[in-house]
Amino acid sequence: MYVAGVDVGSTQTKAVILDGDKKIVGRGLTHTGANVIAAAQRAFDEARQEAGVQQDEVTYTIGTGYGRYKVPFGDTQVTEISCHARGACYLFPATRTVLDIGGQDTKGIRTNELGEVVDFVMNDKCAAGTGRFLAAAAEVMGLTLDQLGETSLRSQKALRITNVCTVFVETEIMAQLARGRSVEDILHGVHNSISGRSVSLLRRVGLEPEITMTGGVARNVGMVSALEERMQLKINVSADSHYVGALGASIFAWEREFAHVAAGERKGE
Amino acid sequence: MSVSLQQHLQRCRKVVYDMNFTYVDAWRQQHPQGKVVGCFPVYIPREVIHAAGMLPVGIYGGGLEIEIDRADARVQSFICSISRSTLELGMSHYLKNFDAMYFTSVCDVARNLSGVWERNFPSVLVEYIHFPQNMESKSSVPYYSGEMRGLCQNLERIGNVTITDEQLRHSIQVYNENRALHRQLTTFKQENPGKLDASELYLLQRAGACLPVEEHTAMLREVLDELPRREGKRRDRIRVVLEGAFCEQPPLELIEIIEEAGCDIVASDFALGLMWFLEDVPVQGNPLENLARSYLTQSDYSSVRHYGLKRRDYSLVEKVRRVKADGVLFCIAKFCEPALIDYVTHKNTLEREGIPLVNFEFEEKMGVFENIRMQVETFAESILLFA
Amino acid sequence: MEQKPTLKYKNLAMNTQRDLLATWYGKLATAEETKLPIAYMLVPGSVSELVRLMGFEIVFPEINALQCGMKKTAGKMILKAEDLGYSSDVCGYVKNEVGLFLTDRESPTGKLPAPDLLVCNYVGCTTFVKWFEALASYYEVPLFMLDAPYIRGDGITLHQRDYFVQQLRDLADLCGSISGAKYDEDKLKEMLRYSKEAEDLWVKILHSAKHVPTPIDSYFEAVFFMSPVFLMRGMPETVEFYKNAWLEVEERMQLGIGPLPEEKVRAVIEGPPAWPHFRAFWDLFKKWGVVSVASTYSKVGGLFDLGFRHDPDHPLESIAEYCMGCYTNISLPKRAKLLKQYLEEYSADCLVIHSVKSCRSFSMGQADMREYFMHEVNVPTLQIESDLADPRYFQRAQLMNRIDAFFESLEHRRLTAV
Amino acid sequence: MAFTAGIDIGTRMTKTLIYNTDSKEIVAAVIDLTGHNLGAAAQRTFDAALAKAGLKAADIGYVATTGYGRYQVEFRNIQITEISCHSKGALKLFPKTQSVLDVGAQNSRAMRVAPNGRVTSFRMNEKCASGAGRFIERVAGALEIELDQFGPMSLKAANPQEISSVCAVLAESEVINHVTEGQEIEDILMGANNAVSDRIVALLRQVKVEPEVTLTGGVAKNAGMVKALENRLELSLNVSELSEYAGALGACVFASERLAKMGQRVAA
Repeated sequence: MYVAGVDVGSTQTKAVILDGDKKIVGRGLTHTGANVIAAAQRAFDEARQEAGVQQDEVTYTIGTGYGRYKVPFGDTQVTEISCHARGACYLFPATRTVLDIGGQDTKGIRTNELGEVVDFVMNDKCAAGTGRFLAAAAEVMGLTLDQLGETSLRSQKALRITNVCTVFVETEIMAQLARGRSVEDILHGVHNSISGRSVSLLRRVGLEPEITMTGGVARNVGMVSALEERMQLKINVSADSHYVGALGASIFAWEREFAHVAAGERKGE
Repeated sequence: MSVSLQQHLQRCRKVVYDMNFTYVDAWRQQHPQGKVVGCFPVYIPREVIHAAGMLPVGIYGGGLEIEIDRADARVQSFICSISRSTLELGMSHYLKNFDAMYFTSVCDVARNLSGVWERNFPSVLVEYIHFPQNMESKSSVPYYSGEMRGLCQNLERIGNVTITDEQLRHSIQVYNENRALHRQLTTFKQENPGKLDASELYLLQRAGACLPVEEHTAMLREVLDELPRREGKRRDRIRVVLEGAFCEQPPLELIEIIEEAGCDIVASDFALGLMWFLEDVPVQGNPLENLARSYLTQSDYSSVRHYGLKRRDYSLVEKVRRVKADGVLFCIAKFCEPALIDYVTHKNTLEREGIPLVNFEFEEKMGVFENIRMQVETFAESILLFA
Repeated sequence: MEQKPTLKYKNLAMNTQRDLLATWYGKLATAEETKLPIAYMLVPGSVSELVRLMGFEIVFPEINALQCGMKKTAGKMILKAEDLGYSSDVCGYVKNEVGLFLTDRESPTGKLPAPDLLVCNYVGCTTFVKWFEALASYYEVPLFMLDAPYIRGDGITLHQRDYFVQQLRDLADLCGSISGAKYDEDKLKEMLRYSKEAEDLWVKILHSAKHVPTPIDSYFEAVFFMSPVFLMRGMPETVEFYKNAWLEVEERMQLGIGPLPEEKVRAVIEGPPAWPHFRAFWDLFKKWGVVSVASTYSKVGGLFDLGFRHDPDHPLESIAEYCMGCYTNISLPKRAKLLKQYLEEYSADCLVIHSVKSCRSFSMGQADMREYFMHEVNVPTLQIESDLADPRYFQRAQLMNRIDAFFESLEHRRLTAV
Repeated sequence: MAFTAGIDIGTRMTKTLIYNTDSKEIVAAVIDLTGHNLGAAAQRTFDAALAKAGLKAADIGYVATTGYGRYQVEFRNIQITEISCHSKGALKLFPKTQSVLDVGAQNSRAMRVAPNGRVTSFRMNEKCASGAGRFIERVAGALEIELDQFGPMSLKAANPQEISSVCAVLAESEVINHVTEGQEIEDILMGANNAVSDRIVALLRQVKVEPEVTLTGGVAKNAGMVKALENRLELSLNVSELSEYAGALGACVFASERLAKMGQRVAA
């Protein structure tokens, strides 16, 4: 028997399949695009293929993310805040603080030893400091998201980026480019700006180590470095960081399906 | 030998943007028993602090000089920058040498910031001055002098001093002199826009928020002495009144850009509280009542106090006519509700009077000015190119 | 199937309040014909007894905004005001009223009369002052500035009270000069007796929420209970209303029923509601079985539950103390203390802070409050954002995400704690 | 024969026009991507326009630059803001113009103009830039629609979805939420057009709309947007094939006026 978690995010949809031993056996990742239901199915199918599992062998599925109610084969839904906390604690059991820089929301989460959410905060109304900020920067500089981190690390000196608005930061970057500033230094500034806002968010939940970063932006080495520098703390990053939301959802699914096991395990801990 | 104008300007630039407040430390060394009082804009009756032998220091946020690290968590994104960066100054210990913080009834943000301050900095004396908004009641003078008496008592307590009426009268005298020089400098700019850039005038005046008043007065005297001999620049520019920057302060670069873009700023409300009174405060008689009465009857019009008998949109029109301005620039701090609400009343009246205007918003932390430059240039072009 | 008990007084308060308001709006709609003098006034720090005594009927622009919000016309009014030049960052209540001015005051509650007098106060916020100054420039009628010193620390000092009382006398004179009415202190005392009686009953209703389950929702449902004591004090009808309202509350309490089928979470809520999406906003909480047992918004018209009553023996002095003691006129540390008291007295599980962009008098400092309650008082605290008037700032998906996550984790921790 | 040039260096595209001041006709028009080097873009399009017109740089009597990169052109005689130039250009295209709407990638602007081209009042979006064409590009990106299909597809909407946020980024989230709710793509596209036109019309109302209204800038090519704007304003908009060049055209006209003035001065 298998369980699955599907995280339908604003830009990407991720799926994770766990086996009865709570081991990850399959992962799927796809662009969300215009058809959310299809995207959920696509990510799920990709994960099933990796796991070599038929659809009917997956007995419980939980949807998370903004499109959590649109997972047609999902049994229930959990918010991504709970899922990121649970997933992060699965990957790094000593996690007490989780940072997820998502497309439209940045989340700071404090968890306890059970992987439960004790406190969380998200960016306020204004989308300043979210992953979209990075995307805007990448776009105006003609880079792909994957190139951002490495490029910024080549900078010697960060330029100060003063604009917090994702829309107007494009104008600021253009002005800086027009003044002949290097792409590297501008990007370094962009990363500093987001890390500043993220750390401020984390302070609100307490910033207790260990800190685990989840979501796609965790793969951005420039971002991780800017954050570590500001916090003066090491950050946990996993190769599966991208999948943490889906992973958390799959763990909730696993607990529903194998509740008695979970209860026993919790007592044992 | 007196210090040259250039040196004065350099010094002003240094103190105005010194967020480590080294000048405060220097004053403290000379006055080991002295206390330092932070004054959040717009206006504070500094005479009271001065009479206690203390140093009032204007706190106008952190501008471009500091990074926001902790205060973001306490101040939502739809609230003005100056409140956020001022809180950051506190939370990141830039204000460790301040014994008291004064806030006033200028707006809801300032009012509540006083409460945030109380909770976060319990060892600091936090004052909130509720200025009378009823400008006509016969109870307003007794009320406000009563409030100031309370301020005196608290200062006496933390400084272990007594504030006599004589000291208060002396302080009123000292500040009268200072404000008179502020007015002279402003008039000089109006009459000789090419001899003094708005950014220079700004630095000279705003340094008054930092330096001991006697020192600032001496400096303004020297400057006023030297200015007439300065070489003037002839420039084809329009004359504007700038309105809306009385609390949060724009980056100096923005003031420069406005002039570069074709406008001589011949009147502004930058750091308005430092000048505040239109005439001298009477020295003879009950000093607190004199200060109170002056507040009610002869303070400059401002979005942060109720206007009383004369609406401030009419005062603005008068000012435009008096300084022979071609138009008005509304340069309003983002999220500053008092200025944003007044803007429309002003605009309606200016349009009725046929006075051109343009408006844009600024933030203390802004690094790109392309959009503002374009708007100011367009405004200047619409008057100059079609003259 | 379980038999539902029949309620004798079901919706009595809501319906009677609606009737009371309808009568009032009817009076307003004909005010111009009947030459009834009209004063515009604000809810916190309302001196309605005095101004009604002096021959005026009252329009409350905040209530106009609330009504336009709930009836979905505020968005349009706000855009009208923005066309005139008001920034998107200016308070939605202000813009709604300017919009009404620009559209000849056709409101969902009927035609509203223009003012003959604007009675501004500084109890709620500075924005009140700016708002009424703007109205004065549009209507060109006298503006009376009733200034209330902000109360910190130990409370109201004598010179503050004297300042206020003198202004009340000046106001009475001004009113009289417009309406021709005479200041009759005996009549005022009689009105204040009604005020006090209504306040007593209102507080009894508020305190009923200490019961488990609470018979009323003190935030979402309070809107059906609070208008008379905020808008129509000093009248026998208002006392009558609260007697009826109490019957409904008492009945619910006796039958052990509350606003929701099941009370799962008891919350104290700080900040005004999102009027333009009131039902949708409430639904986000209902889904999790959340009831509000106490709220600050239901106190903006007076902190009567803390013991204050209008005092017929000291009419002007007690009006002064009422005004200066309103929730929005007390310092943040005092507000936090009050919330803490509510959390304890009403056995609440959590604090919800609804931060509205329009109202900085409420929202500035709320993030610091969250810090205090979360980390010093150790109460689970949720902070969310939208607006009280501007429909554009209500992002359902974002709100739902935060609300779901908060109550989901609260519920989960409860389960694992057992 | 006298020629002038108008160069409009925008954040996205750079446009150069060469103008014959005697015949009052455009003799060459070139548009190209701006890229990072603003000065180079101006030079490139200027050279290309000269080549098209069969002229040499020396034949151009006066060069006026406008747009974001107006200061970055060494060989300019004057720089004038795009607000002034779009107004002037719109008047040249439609002489009865009283109001101008210029919707660019980053910024939208609304102007009221006097018959001589003087801008008497103007507003631009300063925050939450959902009034800008960039938002449309983003929505197109999120929904995987080619930009030139945006207009035609949106016109097929039966039930346009509401997008209420004032912030472009949050509005984009709303678009995604509509997608997740399974709404029709056409309806979402029209919703986006409506949202943007709401903001633009708000700018225009602030300067007080007076017909005729001329639309300039790249967004004029989006037929759905034009329709949405017309519905809101309850009037038909002036749209020209040269709408995109209005800034450069205005610069040419200003340049011609300055050149004439210089001639007068010399003659005197």
